[in-house]
Amino acid sequence: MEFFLEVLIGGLLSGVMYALVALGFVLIYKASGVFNFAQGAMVYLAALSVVGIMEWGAPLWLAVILAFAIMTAFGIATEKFVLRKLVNQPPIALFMATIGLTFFIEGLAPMIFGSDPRALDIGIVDEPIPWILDNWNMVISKFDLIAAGVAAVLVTVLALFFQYTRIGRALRAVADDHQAALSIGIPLQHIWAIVWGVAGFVALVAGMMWGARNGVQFALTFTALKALPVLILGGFTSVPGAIVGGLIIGASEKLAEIYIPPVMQDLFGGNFGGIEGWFPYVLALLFLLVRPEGLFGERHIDRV
Amino acid sequence: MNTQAATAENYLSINNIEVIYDHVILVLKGVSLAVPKGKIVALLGANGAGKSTTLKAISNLLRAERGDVTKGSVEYKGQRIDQLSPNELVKRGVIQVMEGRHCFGHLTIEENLLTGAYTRSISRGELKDSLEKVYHYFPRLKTRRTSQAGYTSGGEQQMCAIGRALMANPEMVLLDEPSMGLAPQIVEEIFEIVKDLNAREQVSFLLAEQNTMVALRYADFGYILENGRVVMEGDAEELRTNEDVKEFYLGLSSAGRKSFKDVKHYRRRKRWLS
Amino acid sequence: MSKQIGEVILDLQNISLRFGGVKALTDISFDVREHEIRAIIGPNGAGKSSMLNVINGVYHPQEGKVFWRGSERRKMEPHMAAQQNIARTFQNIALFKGMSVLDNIMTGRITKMKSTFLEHALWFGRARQEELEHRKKVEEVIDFLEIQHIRKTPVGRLPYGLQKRVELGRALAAEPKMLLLDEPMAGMNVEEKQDMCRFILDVNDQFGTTIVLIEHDMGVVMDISDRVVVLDYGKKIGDGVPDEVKNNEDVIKAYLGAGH
Amino acid sequence: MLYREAGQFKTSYAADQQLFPIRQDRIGLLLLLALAFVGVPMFASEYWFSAILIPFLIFSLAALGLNILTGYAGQLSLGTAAFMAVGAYAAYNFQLRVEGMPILVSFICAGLTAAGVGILFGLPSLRIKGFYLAVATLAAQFFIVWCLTKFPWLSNNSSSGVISAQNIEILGYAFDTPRDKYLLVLAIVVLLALAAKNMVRSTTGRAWMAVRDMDVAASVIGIRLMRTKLLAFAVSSFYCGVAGALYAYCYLGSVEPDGFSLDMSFRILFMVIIGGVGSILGSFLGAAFILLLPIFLDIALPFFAGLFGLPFSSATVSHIQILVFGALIMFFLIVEPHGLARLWQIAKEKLRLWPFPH
Amino acid sequence: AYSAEQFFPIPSYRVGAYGANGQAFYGGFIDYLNYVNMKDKGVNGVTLTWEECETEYNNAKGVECYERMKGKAAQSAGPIHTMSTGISYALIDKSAQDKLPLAMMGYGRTDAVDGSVFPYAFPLVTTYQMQASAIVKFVKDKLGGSLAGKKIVYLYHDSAYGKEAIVALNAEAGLNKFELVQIPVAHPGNEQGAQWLKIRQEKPDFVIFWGWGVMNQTALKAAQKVGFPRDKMIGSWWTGSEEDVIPAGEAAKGYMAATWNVAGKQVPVIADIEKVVYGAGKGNLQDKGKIGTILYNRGVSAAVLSVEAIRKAQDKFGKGKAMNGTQVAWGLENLDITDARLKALGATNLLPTIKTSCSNHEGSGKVKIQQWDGAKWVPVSDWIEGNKGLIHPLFEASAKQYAKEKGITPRDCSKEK
Ligand SMILES: Nc1ncnc2c1ncn2[C@@H]1O[C@H](COP(=O)(O)OP(=O)(O)OP(=O)(O)O)[C@@H](O)[C@H]1O
Ligand SMILES: Nc1ncnc2c1ncn2[C@@H]1O[C@H](COP(=O)(O)OP(=O)(O)OP(=O)(O)O)[C@@H](O)[C@H]1O
Ligand SMILES: [Mg+2]
Ligand SMILES: [Mg+2]
Repeated sequence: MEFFLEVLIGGLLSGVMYALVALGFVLIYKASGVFNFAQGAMVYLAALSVVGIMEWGAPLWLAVILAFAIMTAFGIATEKFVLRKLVNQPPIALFMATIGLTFFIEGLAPMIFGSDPRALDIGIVDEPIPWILDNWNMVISKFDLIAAGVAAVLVTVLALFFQYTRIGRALRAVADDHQAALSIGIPLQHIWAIVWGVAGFVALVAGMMWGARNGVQFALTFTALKALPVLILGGFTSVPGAIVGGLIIGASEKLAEIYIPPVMQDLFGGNFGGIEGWFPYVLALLFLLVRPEGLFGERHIDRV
Repeated sequence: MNTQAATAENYLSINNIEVIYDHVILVLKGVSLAVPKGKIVALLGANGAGKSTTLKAISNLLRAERGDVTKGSVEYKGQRIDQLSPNELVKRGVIQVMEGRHCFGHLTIEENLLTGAYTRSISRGELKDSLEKVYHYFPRLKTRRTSQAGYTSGGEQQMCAIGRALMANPEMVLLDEPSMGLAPQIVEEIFEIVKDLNAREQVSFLLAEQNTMVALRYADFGYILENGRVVMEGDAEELRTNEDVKEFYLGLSSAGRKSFKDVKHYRRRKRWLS
Repeated sequence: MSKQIGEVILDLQNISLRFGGVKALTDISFDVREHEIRAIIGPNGAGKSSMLNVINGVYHPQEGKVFWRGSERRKMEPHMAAQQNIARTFQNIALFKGMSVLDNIMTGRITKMKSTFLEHALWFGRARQEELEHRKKVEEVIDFLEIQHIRKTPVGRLPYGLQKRVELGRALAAEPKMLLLDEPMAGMNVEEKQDMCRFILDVNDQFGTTIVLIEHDMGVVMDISDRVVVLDYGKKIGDGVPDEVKNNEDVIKAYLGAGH
Repeated sequence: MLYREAGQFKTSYAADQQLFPIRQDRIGLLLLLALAFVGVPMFASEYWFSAILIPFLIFSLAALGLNILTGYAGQLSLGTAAFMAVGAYAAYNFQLRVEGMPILVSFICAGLTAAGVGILFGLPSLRIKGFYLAVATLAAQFFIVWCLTKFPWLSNNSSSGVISAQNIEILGYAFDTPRDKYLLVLAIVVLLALAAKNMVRSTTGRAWMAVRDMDVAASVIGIRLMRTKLLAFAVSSFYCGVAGALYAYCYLGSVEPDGFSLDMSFRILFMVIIGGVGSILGSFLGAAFILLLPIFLDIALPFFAGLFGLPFSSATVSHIQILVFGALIMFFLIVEPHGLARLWQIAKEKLRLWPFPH
Repeated sequence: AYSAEQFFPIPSYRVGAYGANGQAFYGGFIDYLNYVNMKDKGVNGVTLTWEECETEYNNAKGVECYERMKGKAAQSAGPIHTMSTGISYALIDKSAQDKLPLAMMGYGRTDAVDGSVFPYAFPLVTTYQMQASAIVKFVKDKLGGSLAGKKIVYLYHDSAYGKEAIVALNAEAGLNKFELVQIPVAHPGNEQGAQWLKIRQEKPDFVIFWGWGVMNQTALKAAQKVGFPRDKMIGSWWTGSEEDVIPAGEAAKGYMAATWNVAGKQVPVIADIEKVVYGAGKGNLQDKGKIGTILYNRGVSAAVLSVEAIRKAQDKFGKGKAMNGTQVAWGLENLDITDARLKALGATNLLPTIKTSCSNHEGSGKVKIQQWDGAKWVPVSDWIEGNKGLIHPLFEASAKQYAKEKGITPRDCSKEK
């Protein structure tokens, strides 16, 4: 039982880390109806900028600010040179463009900042909190708790932003119909630039947390793979969905990794571990069969 | 045939524009027209004549459909506007209601209307007033205010699209087939609204309309477009009494309105098309 | 007029349809006779399109019964309507945007084709023969609607009015027994409406197709329909021959307005 | 007026429904086929066969498969490589376990196996749409690859899950040189491409496209969504399965489950999108583009760097290569979001008018 | 003027998830070739030349690179190092057909140790299985000479690579009577929460760890998170480079890993390369800091063996001539690198001694265990050889099965000389 709880809590806390990445996807999907494949690469770029700039001698706070500037500039450039020219095109074309962007970043970022894996020290150690360990015999690290706090703040702010601001509403309009949004004077250009900027910021946060946790390196781009099932489970368009989805995926994947392989081993023989690669996807898939738009996603409207 | 040129101050004028879609499909072959301040101008013509294209060329929405204005210019209040973004245009008071409704399906009717006011920086109170004004014009929308637009009926969506444009407090509205799919009563109402805004707030209108009868009744001036060219233009009154217009666009023959049941299956060539 | 209005083929009894709190249809009954042109009119949002959706199985009413040729129809899927020879056009054009006019109309005949995908892959025997046969039929429809010149054009590029016509073509290609038309003339000028009326009347006349028509142009409705049903806020407020309906007080108040 | 159709009148529907109604296209294609079957084998070097032509054909086939599903039936899938893996492993097992099964039959069975798996993973598409479905197909991608590594029986108990393709022999003739393999692959790909073209221009294809463009309307006119979508999944997976078998047998020779990675699925998706969604020709153009561009950059960049005496290290060159690749993808999308096939079509339309502007 | 040239096709990778590893390895490899050219004017006057081709660690690209360079390699070819199991698998048949030597140092198809079936493939120095066996031997020493009743967790990348060692570990478990708990980690391995909680619950005496790329750092961090002591973890040689531990920061301190080449610039040849090659501004690395790292030195060690094979071949087939693939393969098959030879090369302790033969393409099977002290790798053992008697028969059986599947008639090694 104790072990079960420990796994559950550990899972929930890793789920928070997934949610951090998923948030970036949600932002851009909401603003343009496009699945931004480059989000993982942006996480990489952001984290790499921080360590890269620190290597040039800047202190952490300055590096973070500069990295934020880089991400913003990057967002604006993306809008100006790519997205603007693809307004009103089929979503798959935009999707593809974000893949192109992914390659672009994957080539550019290490060229500037070097491709060696590096450590990122943000001053929070990832060790069990002794008090909890002693009293409850459970490993929970301060780092994870802080990550959860950060995620909670981000989610709240973004959710409020979408629900209650003019821009939030405009974003949802843009996602529905680019051309109509243009026609009533929504400045698509600015909005996209802003959203990509914000997505860059979210990527920066995610990049720093993940970077501090696993080191800053190319593999940060793979964090996207962890975020996708979270995204479908929560619903592409929902900010709170990202966090709820993250928690569900995180917890169930960890529990599954512990409890399913032994069962399968009894059935088939052999070692069936390592199911974390597909389990979240299958879970999300099963879930979708019940709710095709995810937990909090917007229903697909087809009316004739 | 250039009869209008020197009337009132030309608010909006299009000079000899040519539009090509997809780099190869030539749609407008030199269209010129003008909308004087505070007037209602109707743009008539058969399917595919290029009405919608003309309107989109003005509001700069063509690029999103991979169309390009390759020749000519568009001026508004004496300034060229062909390079302005739609957002700039709306800020200057030029707004288009697109053909085919284009409501934001996932937003509620009210949210749709609110997005219409995006370009205006106004207080909550003013926003509310604008909203009320639209609801006043379209009471039906008020009853459906919390429904997602995607689930409302065709006519409700049409009202929503028009109402949304009105929320921007425009000076110049480009209306593309406003009457499409609306009940006759509402059609009349919409044109009354147009008249009303025109009279009270000096809003100018350029409307592409298939319902020629109504359009010419409310408009001050009309252009007839065929195959990407202006083939006829004149005061609404004048057009309404023109024999050709009567026959081809109003469905009236010398013997008055013919029943739809009795029209014969033949077509006379329009003289001006050869 | 040579046509003979026949038996009731479609009978709707006490249909009610709700979407959450929205009552789209409330306790509506009416019937359609064979070979007639039956118009449905009513203000916007009255529930006309929903009615058509009930008829061909896109919506499932919470209450009420539908009788098709005398027997009660249980819950049905949209594709079954097509098999029962009910074809339809849509208010918001629902053409297949990426396909040419010809292909769009060919899809209308899909229920009539029997060959399998393997035969298609080999382009052999029945597949090939069918393709030619149906192409001939489709060309007849194309000729009928006078859209020969745009045969190979992708429908997305067509102006609105022509798209409407193509959609009619797609429905006609199915050689339906019953044709449901949802505002087929919206966005057309008088001349085009005349053409459209001509097509509808011809179909009705030549093939005896029963037609259910939603239209806001009263001129058209009053001129060509045999019977008209009027809906308002999901309720039926009138039903009868055009002249009767035209003079019905409720109808005038709710829909026609004083102008008519 | 180089590309002129004027004067080519069709007097029968049969003539109008030919594969390539326009004479220039027909002649062009025949020339191309002649070149591929006769010209290339005479002149191409081994490098061209085994590093360019064979993978080009195989990836074209896979892209074609995906294009049927995504481009024609509108179901976005990110699991293509997994279906290829199914094909590869199925072919291997049929050869291994069924004594004397002709290799071509194994390939077909491999395709059928993949089709079965495809149908299974296609089932959710009845309810799930768009990007949701795309992400759901990732489940197939990861799950299948995992299964292949976890059930040793599938790889004949090889400790690492790697399988080595058996030798290819058809009617006593051993296909062991790159040229032989090229011809074999070419023949299969041409046949399957032809079949695909036939399918998409007939009822099957129209039903797919109808479902893609608007499924509610499609069902109202009598198309059974379930059957149509599942058929698309099956046919698409069949193509991918055969491609996978060819990948193992005619290209790499030995494959491991992890080789059929998500990366590969994406690469095939790029081919489809860059080439042209919903275009048979596009699948080939896309495959050529995505496959050849990096090779070209790999050769060209160091060359140019050398030309201008730029002091690029090998790492920098590699990075620039990826960067340029990404930039070019975006560039082509901006120029033509509907892909190379559309670009080609527009070029043809221009040629038709040429030298007059309109 | 004409002079003989020995060509090296180098399918390398410097971008992507493993790009950092590739940069160090191939940097070292090319630096050594350059060094030989600059210092000795090549091998007996034969200049070493090479061409690189980016594979991105991708099998298909690797094949393309191979095919592209193979034309040039037909005349003369140094051993091909792909540093990728996947690519080497894809090339194994092709290279045999083209008669080009394929080196797989510490990766690739391990049953190629049996040269009778794989005449052109060389899993040089040591293999995963021998390494696993050696690690078990080391752990056994650490735990006081007996493993009976102990528990060892094998935490591995769930791929062909990670699974290779399982047979060997199972065999060892049977022999030494310890309990082996296998815990796979799904690719890419950036999430190991569940695995480490499980390890915490299992309370093993040691964790043997087979990771690659990001999985390594993550494991170290996750171990820290659950409080598992790092000095009870031993990694394989692909989990024991600077690239693997530096990103984990403090968490990596005390962690041990196997290697067949030591790190550091104290190895004479490494120091000399820095002086000669980088002194002349001809170094391959952008970042000189990598000189002397594990992977850099590994690249040098690979180059040393390659050059030695060519030298050996020249001894037999003609000094001062470029060697073709078959000749180099013969050289690789007849390597005899003694301590003295290592010393002469300045490579003392860079590599273990190696003696290959037709039936043994591995030639050594020895590893050293090193420990990360927070700043550098420190060797903590001598060369340890795996249990050859236990492991090599496994290779032979596997190779036999392969030969059967492929219809290969094995060479008779007893007739080779
Ligand atoms: N996106 C497009 N791509 C290619 N051709 C187009 C496109 N949009 C419109 N066209 C073509 O341009 C011509 C004019 O179309 P437009 O929509 O302007 O006509 P319209 O007068 O508004 O017709 P309707 O009354 O039917 O709306 C038509 O022939 C149409 O085929
Ligand atoms: N799927 C749905 N979900 C929710 N509400 C719906 C749905 N379909 C229709 N409605 C509502 O039911 C009512 C009737 O809609 P319907 O489309 O039938 O109207 P209509 O008579 O066709 O109007 P119009 O003439 O404007 O097309 C409308 O208020 C509409 O908002
Ligand atoms: Mg129009
Ligand atoms: Mg309706």
